[in-house]
Amino acid sequence: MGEILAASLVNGLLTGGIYALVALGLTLIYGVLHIVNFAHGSLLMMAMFGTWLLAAQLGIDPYLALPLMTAVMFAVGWSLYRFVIGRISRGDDRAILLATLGVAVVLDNLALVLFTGNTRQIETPWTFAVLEVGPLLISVPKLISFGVALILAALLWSFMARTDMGRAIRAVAREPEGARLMGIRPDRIFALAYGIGTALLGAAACLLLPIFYVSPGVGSVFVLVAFTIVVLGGMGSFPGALVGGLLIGMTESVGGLVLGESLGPISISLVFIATLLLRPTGLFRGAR
Amino acid sequence: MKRAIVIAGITAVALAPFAFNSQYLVNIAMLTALSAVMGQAWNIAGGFGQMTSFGHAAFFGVGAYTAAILQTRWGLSPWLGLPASFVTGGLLGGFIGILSFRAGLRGSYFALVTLAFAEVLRVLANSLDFTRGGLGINIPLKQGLANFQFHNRQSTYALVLLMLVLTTGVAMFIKRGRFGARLVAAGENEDAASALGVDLVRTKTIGLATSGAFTALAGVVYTQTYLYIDPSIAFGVERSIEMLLVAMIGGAGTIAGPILGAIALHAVAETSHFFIDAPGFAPLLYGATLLVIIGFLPRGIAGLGARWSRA
Amino acid sequence: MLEVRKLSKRFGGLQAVRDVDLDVAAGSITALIGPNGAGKTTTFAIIAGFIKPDDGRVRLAGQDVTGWRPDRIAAAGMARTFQITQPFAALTVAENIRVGSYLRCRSPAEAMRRARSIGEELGLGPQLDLAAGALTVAGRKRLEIARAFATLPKMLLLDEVMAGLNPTEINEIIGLIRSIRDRGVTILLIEHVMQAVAALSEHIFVLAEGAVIAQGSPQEIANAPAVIEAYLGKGAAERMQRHA
Amino acid sequence: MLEVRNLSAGYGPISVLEEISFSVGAGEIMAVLGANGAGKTTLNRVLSGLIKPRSGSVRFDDKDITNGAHDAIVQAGLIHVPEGRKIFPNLTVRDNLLLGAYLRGRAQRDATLEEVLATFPRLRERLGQLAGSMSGGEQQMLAIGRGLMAQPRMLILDEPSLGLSPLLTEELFALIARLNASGLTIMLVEQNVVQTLALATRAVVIEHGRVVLEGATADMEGDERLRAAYLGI
Repeated sequence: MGEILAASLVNGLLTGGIYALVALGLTLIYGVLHIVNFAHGSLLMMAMFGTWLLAAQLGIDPYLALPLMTAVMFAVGWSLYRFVIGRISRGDDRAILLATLGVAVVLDNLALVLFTGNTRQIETPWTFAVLEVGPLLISVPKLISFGVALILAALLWSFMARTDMGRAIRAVAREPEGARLMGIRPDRIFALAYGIGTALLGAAACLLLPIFYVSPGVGSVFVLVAFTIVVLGGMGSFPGALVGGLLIGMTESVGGLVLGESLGPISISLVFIATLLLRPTGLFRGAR
Repeated sequence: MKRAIVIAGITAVALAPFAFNSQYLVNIAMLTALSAVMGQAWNIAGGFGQMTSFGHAAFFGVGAYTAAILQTRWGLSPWLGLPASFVTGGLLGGFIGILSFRAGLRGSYFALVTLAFAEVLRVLANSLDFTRGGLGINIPLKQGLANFQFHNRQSTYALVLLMLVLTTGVAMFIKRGRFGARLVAAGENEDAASALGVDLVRTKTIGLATSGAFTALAGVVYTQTYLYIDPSIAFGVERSIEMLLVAMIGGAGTIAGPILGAIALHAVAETSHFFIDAPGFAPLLYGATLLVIIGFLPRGIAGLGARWSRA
Repeated sequence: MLEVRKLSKRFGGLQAVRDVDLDVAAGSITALIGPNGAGKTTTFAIIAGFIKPDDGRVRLAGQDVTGWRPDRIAAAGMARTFQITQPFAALTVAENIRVGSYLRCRSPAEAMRRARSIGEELGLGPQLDLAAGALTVAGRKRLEIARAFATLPKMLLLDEVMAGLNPTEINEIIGLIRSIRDRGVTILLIEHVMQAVAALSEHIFVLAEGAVIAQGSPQEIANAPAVIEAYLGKGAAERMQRHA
Repeated sequence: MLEVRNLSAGYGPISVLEEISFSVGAGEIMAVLGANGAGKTTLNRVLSGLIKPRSGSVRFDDKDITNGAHDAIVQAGLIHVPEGRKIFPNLTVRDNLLLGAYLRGRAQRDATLEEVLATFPRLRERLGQLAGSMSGGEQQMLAIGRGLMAQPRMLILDEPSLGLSPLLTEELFALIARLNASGLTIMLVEQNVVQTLALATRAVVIEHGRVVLEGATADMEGDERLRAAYLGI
């Protein structure tokens, strides 16, 4: 039992790395724009289909496609905010919420029209590769995705901490008027932040594809998980998203082990509801 | 005079399906009316009280399962399912409302928590023996009025129409009364409302419970019509989104909105087949319509109507 | 009517309100003034139940209402307006006022009758059936007062109801506040428009940096050195004296 | 250096400024006085391009900036240090200062930072600290320092003494005098009338969105109209 639990924890931790990446994008968008981005899962799904097309049609390995998909998804996110979400919502909270929901509905069903509801997978040479560490069998692609996710999180962190753009994003998040007085244009920063949040999904898609299937509904698998992480870690908190991602990865894995496959997913939703009701500021109150 | 014409028009549209020969068309009319019932129920919470729920499927599903379990497990008359579901839907609304509003959740946070509650119920329904898990529940075919199963769609349509009239009447009554005014005030501006003596938690919770109760009724009709219910049909996100779309596109907070929204949505669905006949195309258009409405017609189709009638 | 004792509130490092004592006599018009950031609005928010105090008590007509929810305080007979007007935009002007009337009246028709009559009385007659969002600033200020007045309060807290109005409008509002007082409602107001404060109030409390620094009649306040210093800066009173 | 002609502005149905005219000459300290709600902050927001005026014109350095975008105005060197400071509480002091030079490029940034830190030695001690955790006086220093990082040709200081103790206020006013002596044009918006009059060369007094008094500060002290504009009694 101890070994199974350990295996389950490790497995959950590794999956948690990708969750953290998805949640980092969501928390960035929330922290800066103060909007709950319901389109997040759908954008991830879109990126996964993009990666799948590259792999299945052109034979490009998902890991090699990572830089390309990240760039493409940045462009997608930036334009989406600039031309759709920002434009039609005019800063009204409920309108933004519904606009991101509308985008999600459009994207999910566009995928359904283009690709039908079938699930698709690709097989890379390392899909089933495992590494033996003591008594544990560790999936190589999960290990890779965990490592790359941490590297990307570190890159994002230093971008936010060290560059003028990163500083401007953090500044606009808390004090948009003060930022304007420095000559910063918040509307551009908003599109930039939405673009970066979406770009992370491009990377996450490439890391996910070797180990996960893709279908038009796959976004909803991740979206509630990502929201849970973001709420648990504290909306807008970077370390919160990272630690929350790992915690939720393990919670899900152990939940599945203890509660069984069909009841397991309830653990995520319960953590989510409990956090919202009992500690809506999350574990890392005020951290940023 | 103008009023008389409007009433005559509405009556004609509502009664037309009884003259249809095609069961296909009657079925569309029935589904449209059912969407309108759900939209109207969503509207009581999401429109009047601005509680933008993303998880109203929770109420629909609880209604559907209450009715299904009552008759398959305990052999009770499906007609009893209506009041029973009304109660369970209302209780669930009260439960979610008290928890959420005491914790001060609103806006996106409220949307998220409702979504999560629906998901919890879906997972539970999917894994408990009580609900027969992922297999879902089959209602034995036994047609007859006493059994709430009709062999022609006209009868179902008549029932749903009655339900729509009832829900709309209740919505109208609420909107015109003291409770509705305070619900609208709480939705518009919590501080101002509470300064005028509105108990926010109580008002919003009752609003959500009422909304949940009427949504649950739609779940019963669904079960009795299709004689089958499973966790994703009952609690899936698509169901929640459908109600929200109907109300938002038609015009949240107005009485005519959800009805107009349901008609618009089903008109789009039926005509879209002629262009691209693929699953997903109609909902794709719904999503696009929602974006257009938010961007250009924030008060929905009903808002457009109000503009015309003033012109 | 209103008795505030030792009221205190901290926000992080900032002592927003410190040991504030206020007494408002029944049937009076009392003003709370002070420079920007003095803690006036926070004091109001605590009295009306929107912020819980760290310390201190609030009594309304002898009843301890400290820490009550705003709606309970409204029901107990104290209504407030907001500095930034908050109309319910989806409702008409009359419907806005009716939300206030509903506190003491269950029947929609009767509540509407009362709301319209209060609206007429407070000079909103021609606008009663307009959308509340369409009102001018002066109209919105009147609506704020009308809505609060419709709850039939014993005591009314008015937060800067004259800000942004022109002198003619200010004079009208002064008359309106007096007429409300003459109907037996005790009034406490925060105001920056000093002419209005001097003209209206019988008693003035001056708040600076969260504490009451002076109180008295308008005449006493105008000549109190502490007040002149609070408004015009250190050494001002002395220099004024010298020039006079 | 700054020419304001017949400027009117407001929010929605509210009219705040009505036909305001005044000018600020190069190298002077111009005080803008007036009670709360007189329209001072709105004036600053129009000047720095945060809101658009209804009518009238603003010229800075003989260029029309009436409807200029806020970033273009910063680029031109008219820097507004706002009321309430509006520093970035979640950023370090250093990052706050660096953002002051957002439009100035990196070339001279380090040199400017050195100058600013020489002016505010206390900020140097706190470079790595989060700005939100500093005291009110230090935050005010930071707000001004951040404004200086933009290499201003003219600085608008909006209520810099708000919430400061008398001692800190005196320190602040001494600093403003030094900045002015080094050649910076300053428009000082203040409630602290007496000290402001002692510091500034000229002043305008605004009441209900209109200019009621303009002239040399020496003539204003003890003027009943000034007292009336503040106390109204």
